[in-house]
Amino acid sequence: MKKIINNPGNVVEEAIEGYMYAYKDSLTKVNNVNGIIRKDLKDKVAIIIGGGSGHEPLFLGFVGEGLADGVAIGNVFAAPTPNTIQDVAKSVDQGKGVLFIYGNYAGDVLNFDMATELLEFEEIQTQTVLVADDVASAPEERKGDRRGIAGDVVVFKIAGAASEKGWSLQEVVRVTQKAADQTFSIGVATAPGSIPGEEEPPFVLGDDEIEIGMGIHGEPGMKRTKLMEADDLTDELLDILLKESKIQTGDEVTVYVNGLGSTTLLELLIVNRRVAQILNKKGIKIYDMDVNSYCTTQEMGGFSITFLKLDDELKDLYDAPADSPYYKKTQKIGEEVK
Amino acid sequence: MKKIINNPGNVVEEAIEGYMYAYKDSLTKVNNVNGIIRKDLKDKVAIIIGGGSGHEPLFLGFVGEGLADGVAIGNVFAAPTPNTIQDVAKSVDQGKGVLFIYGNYAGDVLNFDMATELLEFEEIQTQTVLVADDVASAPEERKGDRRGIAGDVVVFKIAGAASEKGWSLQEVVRVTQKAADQTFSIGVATAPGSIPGEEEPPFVLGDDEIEIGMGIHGEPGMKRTKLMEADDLTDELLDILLKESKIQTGDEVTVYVNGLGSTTLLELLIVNRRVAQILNKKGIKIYDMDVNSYCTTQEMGGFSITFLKLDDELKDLYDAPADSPYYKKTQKIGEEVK
Amino acid sequence: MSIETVNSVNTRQLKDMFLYVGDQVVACKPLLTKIDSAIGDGDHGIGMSVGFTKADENLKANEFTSINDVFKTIGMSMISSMGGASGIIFGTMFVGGIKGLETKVSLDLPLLAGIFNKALEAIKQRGKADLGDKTMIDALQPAVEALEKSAAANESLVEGLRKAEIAALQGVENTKQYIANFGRAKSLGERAIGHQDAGATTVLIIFKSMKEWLEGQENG
Amino acid sequence: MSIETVNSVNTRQLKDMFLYVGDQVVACKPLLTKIDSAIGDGDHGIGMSVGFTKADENLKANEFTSINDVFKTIGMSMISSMGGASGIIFGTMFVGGIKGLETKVSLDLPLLAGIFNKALEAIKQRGKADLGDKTMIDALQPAVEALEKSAAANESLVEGLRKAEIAALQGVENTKQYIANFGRAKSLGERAIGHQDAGATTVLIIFKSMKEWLEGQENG
Ligand SMILES: Nc1ncnc2c1ncn2[C@@H]1O[C@H](COP(=O)(O)OP(=O)(O)O)[C@@H](O)[C@H]1O
Ligand SMILES: Nc1ncnc2c1ncn2[C@@H]1O[C@H](COP(=O)(O)OP(=O)(O)O)[C@@H](O)[C@H]1O
Ligand SMILES: [Mg+2]
Ligand SMILES: [Mg+2]
Ligand SMILES: [Mg+2]
Ligand SMILES: [Mg+2]
Repeated sequence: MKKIINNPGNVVEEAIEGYMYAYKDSLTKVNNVNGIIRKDLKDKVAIIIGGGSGHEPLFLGFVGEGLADGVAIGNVFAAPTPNTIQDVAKSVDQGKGVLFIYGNYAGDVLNFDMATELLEFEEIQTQTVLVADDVASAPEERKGDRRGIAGDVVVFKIAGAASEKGWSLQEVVRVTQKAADQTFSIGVATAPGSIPGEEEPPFVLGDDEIEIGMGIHGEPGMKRTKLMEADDLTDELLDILLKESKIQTGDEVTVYVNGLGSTTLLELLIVNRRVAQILNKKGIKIYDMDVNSYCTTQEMGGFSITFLKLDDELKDLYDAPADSPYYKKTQKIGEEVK
Repeated sequence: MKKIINNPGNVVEEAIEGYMYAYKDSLTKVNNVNGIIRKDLKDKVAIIIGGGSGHEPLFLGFVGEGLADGVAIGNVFAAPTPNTIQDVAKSVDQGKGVLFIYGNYAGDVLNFDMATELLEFEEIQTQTVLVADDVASAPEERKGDRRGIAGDVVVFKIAGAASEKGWSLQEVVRVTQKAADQTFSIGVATAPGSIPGEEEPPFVLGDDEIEIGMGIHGEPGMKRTKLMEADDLTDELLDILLKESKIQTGDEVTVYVNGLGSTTLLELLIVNRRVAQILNKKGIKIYDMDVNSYCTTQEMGGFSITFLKLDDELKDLYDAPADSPYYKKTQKIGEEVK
Repeated sequence: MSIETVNSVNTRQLKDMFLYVGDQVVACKPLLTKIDSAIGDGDHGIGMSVGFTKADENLKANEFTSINDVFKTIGMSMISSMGGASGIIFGTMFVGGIKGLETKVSLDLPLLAGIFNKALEAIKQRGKADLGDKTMIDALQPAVEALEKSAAANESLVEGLRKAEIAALQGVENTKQYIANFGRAKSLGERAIGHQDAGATTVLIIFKSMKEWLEGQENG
Repeated sequence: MSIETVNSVNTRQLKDMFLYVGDQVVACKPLLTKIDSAIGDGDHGIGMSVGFTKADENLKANEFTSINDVFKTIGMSMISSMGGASGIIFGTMFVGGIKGLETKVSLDLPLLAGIFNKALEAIKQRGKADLGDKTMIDALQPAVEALEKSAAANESLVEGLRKAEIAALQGVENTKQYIANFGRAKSLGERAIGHQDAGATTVLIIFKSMKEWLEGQENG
C-alpha cells in the first residue's frame, strides 16, 4: 500500500500538527498529549470524544460549537491513553462535569475508565455514554457487546447540542443515552484498509467477495457473499437494520450513509437513493439524510447505513447549529434560532 | 474494481436521485436533464458550474448559498451536454446574466460554447470564466492550455460570494477571473481511479511509482518517480507550485490540500503540516487552509495542493458565508456580518 | 435489392445503414475504451455507445421523410446525450453538413461527399483542430477527400466508401506519429506518439460500416 | 556473574533483563502483527513495540533504587504511550503487582511469583476476562501458577521461568481452541477457533525472554 507518510511511527502526531495548522483559529492543542480542545469553551457541561486514529475525520474532526469540546486521540486503531483523556478532560472542565462519548470497544472502555479513576482524584465529575450502534456485531440480547461505528457522529451531535443549551450533566447524559439507544447501523466491506507503514492488509476479501456486517477494524461480520448490485445490497442491509432496530411505519429517522474510505460519493449517493425509496415505501419518515465519509478505516472499501430514530426532543437537538472542521450545520437564513 | 452500483449506464442518474432525496429541501432537479439548481434563487447574477461526473463532490456538491446557483452534470468524465447547460441556465436566470465557471477541458469548452449559442437565441446573457489552475499541464507561456482541477472550488467560492453581494455580471466576471488567474494547483497520483462498470483501470502505475503532475483523468504529468516520504514529496510539489505561481515572501494565500479519492485525511493532514511549515519558513502568509477531498477521481490515490493568492477584495469574498451540501462556511458567532 | 452496384440510398435505407453503423460502433466499445485509455481518459467507447444508442432509439422511434432528418436525428441524439468533446464533434459530423441543405430524399456519392465536407469544416470551426493535431479530423479529412475524388470520377457510392475507408485507415495510422494538440491527450507531448487517436478510430469504424452495409445490400 | 544458578536479580539486573525482554518483543512485531491480523485489527505488534520502546527509553534515562520502580516505570510507560486494550492490560501486568508492595532491591522467585500473581488479579478486575476467554490471561495465569509451584519447591529463579515459559506456551496453544469473549476478536465467534491469541503470545515472549536473559547470565 502506497501511503503518503513520513516515519510510520509519527503519523498521528504529524497529522495532528497538520490539523492544528489548518484550524488553529478555533482549536487548541493540549500540551504533551494527543488531545485537541475548542478555543471558545463555554460555561457548560464538557463533551469529550475520542478513540483510535485511522478513522478520520472521526474523531478529531468533530470538535467545535454544538459538538465536542475536546477529543482524546489514540494511535492508529488504538484507544487513547488514560493520561491523554485525563489531560483533555482537565483542559475543558468548567466545573459542570464532563461527558465521555466513544465507541464501545474494550480498549476504549479500559482507557476511559482508568482516566475516570484518575479524574476522581482531581474531583472532576465524569459520566460516560457508549455508542454501540453496529447491529451486526452482536444480537439484541447482547446489545452491550455491540461495537460503535459511524453512529458515533450523530450521538456527538445530540450531546453537543444538549450541552450547548446549558443543560445539567444529568440531563445531557439522559438525552445522549437516549440518542445512543436509538442509533443503529450496519456496514458492508468490499476491500481492506491498511495500517500506515504495514505492507499487508489486515484482512483479505476475494475478487468478487464482500462481507456484510464487517466492523471498521476488519472485525468479522455476519456473512461473506458475492458482490451484488447496489440496490440488492442496500435491500439486504436494510432488512437487517430495520429488523434489529425495530424501526417501523410511522417512525421518523435521520439517515447517515457513510463511506468507509475508498467507496466514492457517487456510489454512496446511489445507495442513498435506494434507502430513501425503501423508507418511503415502508412509510418511515425521513427527517434528514447525510451522505458522507465521516467514519473511515483508511482506504477500506464499503459503507455503512445509520438510522437515528427521532422524537421531538432529539429533532430539536439535531437541528441545532454545529460548526466543527468536518461537520457543520448551518442555521438557515430566516429560520428561527431555537 | 468492486463498485457499489447498479447498471453502469445509470450511475449518474441514480446518484443524482440519491442526492436529491438528501437535499430536496434546498435544491431542485431540473426536468429531463442532469441539472440541479438552488431553491431559494435570488435576484442576482446566476452562477452555473458544471463538468463530468466521477469527481464528487465536485460539481454537484457546491450548489447553494454563496456558491453556485445551478450545476450542469455530465456523464462520468464527460462534459455536460449543451441542452443540459441550456436548461440549467434558463432555470436560474433572473435577467441579470449567467456566469459559467468550469474547468478548462476541450469537451467542456465545446459544450458550454454551444450552450452559449443556444442561449443567445433566448436572449440570456452569458459569460464564461475557465479554471485553469493545474500548473503541471502546460508551461506559463501556454497558460490557456492548463487544465482545471481542485482550484475549481475556490473560484466557485469567490464567484458565489460576489454574485451574492448583488454585483453586476461584469463585476462578478472581473473578480472571478481575477480569482481564477490567481489560483494555482499541482497534483500527484499514486494509484488509478476507475470508470464505474469498466474492469481495467485507465492507467497503471508501478508498485512503488507515483506520477507528479498527473491530471484528474489520468492525463500524464511531469514525471514518474519512486514513492517518497510525504515531506519530500510535498517539498517537490511546492517547489513547482511556487515557481509557477510566482507566489513569494509577503504574499498571502489560502491553501487547499485536496485528496483524489483513496488518499486518506490522515495523509492529507501530514501533507498540510509540511505545506504550512514551508510557507511559514518562506514568509508566505497563510490566510486559511482547507484539507478535504473536494475534487476526486473515483478511488484514485494521490492529492493536489492549491493556492489562491489573496488581496483584500478576494479575502472579503472568501470569508463570506456559504452553505452547500459539501462546502459550508459559517459566520462565527459575534463576527461582524460583512 | 439487386446485385447491381448501389449508387444511391433512399431515406429508409439511409436509416437502416446508420442503424447498422451504430451497432458496429457499439460493438467496438471495448476497443475504443482501450485506445482512449492509453492516452486519454478511457471514456470514448462509452461516449460513442451512449450517442449511437440514443441515435438508434430515435431512429427506430420515428419515420423519416428526408435524408436531412436522418442526419439531423443522429447528430442531435449525440449532442444531447453524450457530452464530452466527442458529443459535439461527432454530433457535428452529422448535423454540420446538412445545415442550409435543401430537403433531399436520396443520397448519392456527390451528396455524401458534400455533406461530410461541410461537416468537416464545421468540426474544424467548432473544435479549432486541424490535420495533424491527432484528432478524428486526421481520419475524416482524408476520407472526405477520397469521397470527393471518387465522386469526381463518377464512381459508385459503395466504391466511394471503399476508398474513404482506406483513406480513413491511413489517417488513423498517421495519428500514431502525431503528438496531440487537442483533447485530453494534449498534455501528453511526445508520450502520445505510437498511440492511435480514439476519435479517428471511430471515424474509420463509421466509414467501414457504411461500406459493409452497402456491400451487404449488393450481395443480398 | 558466575556459572552458578541465578537465584535472584538486583535492581540494576532487573532493568537489564527487561531491556532485553523489550528488544525481543519489538523484534517479534511482525509475528504479533500477523497473529492480530488474523482475528483482531492487526495492531498488537505495533502497540507492544510502542510500549516497550517507551519503557526502554524511560529505563535507560533513569537510575533505579528499587525493583518496584523498575516495574512501575515499565507499566506506566505502557499505559501512557500505547493506548488500546493492551496498553492497560500489559501496563497492569507490570504495575498491578507492586501496588502496596514494600520497597525491594532484589527479586527472587517467590517475589516474582507474588508480583505477577497480584498483577493477574488486577488484570482480571480491570478487563473482566478470565481463563478461557482467549486473552493474554490464558498464558499469564498458567505461567503464574508455574512460578508459584516452582517457588514452593524451592527451585531457582531461572528454573521457575523455564517452567513459566512452558506453561505459557501451553496456554497459547490452548487459546487456539477458544472463541474470544473480549477484545476485537469477540465478534468472531467460531471463526476465531484455530487462531492463537496475540496478547497471550506476547506473554509467552516476555517469559521466554526473561529466562533467556537469565540463562545468558549463567553461561556468561
Ligand atoms: N477539438 C477537437 N477537434 C476534433 N476532434 C476532437 C477535438 N477534441 C477531441 N477530439 C476527438 O475526440 C476524441 C475524444 O473523445 P472522448 O474521449 O469521447 O472525449 P473526452 O476527450 O472529452 O474524454 C479524441 O480522440 C479526438 O479524436
Ligand atoms: N479484557 C481483556 N483482558 C485481558 N486481555 C485482553 C482483554 N482485552 C484484550 N486483551 C488482550 O489484548 C490483546 C489485543 O491487544 P491489542 O491488539 O494491542 O489491542 P486492541 O484489541 O485494542 O487492538 C488480545 O490479544 C488480548 O490478549
Ligand atoms: Mg487496536
Ligand atoms: Mg472524457
Ligand atoms: Mg475520453
Ligand atoms: Mg489489535
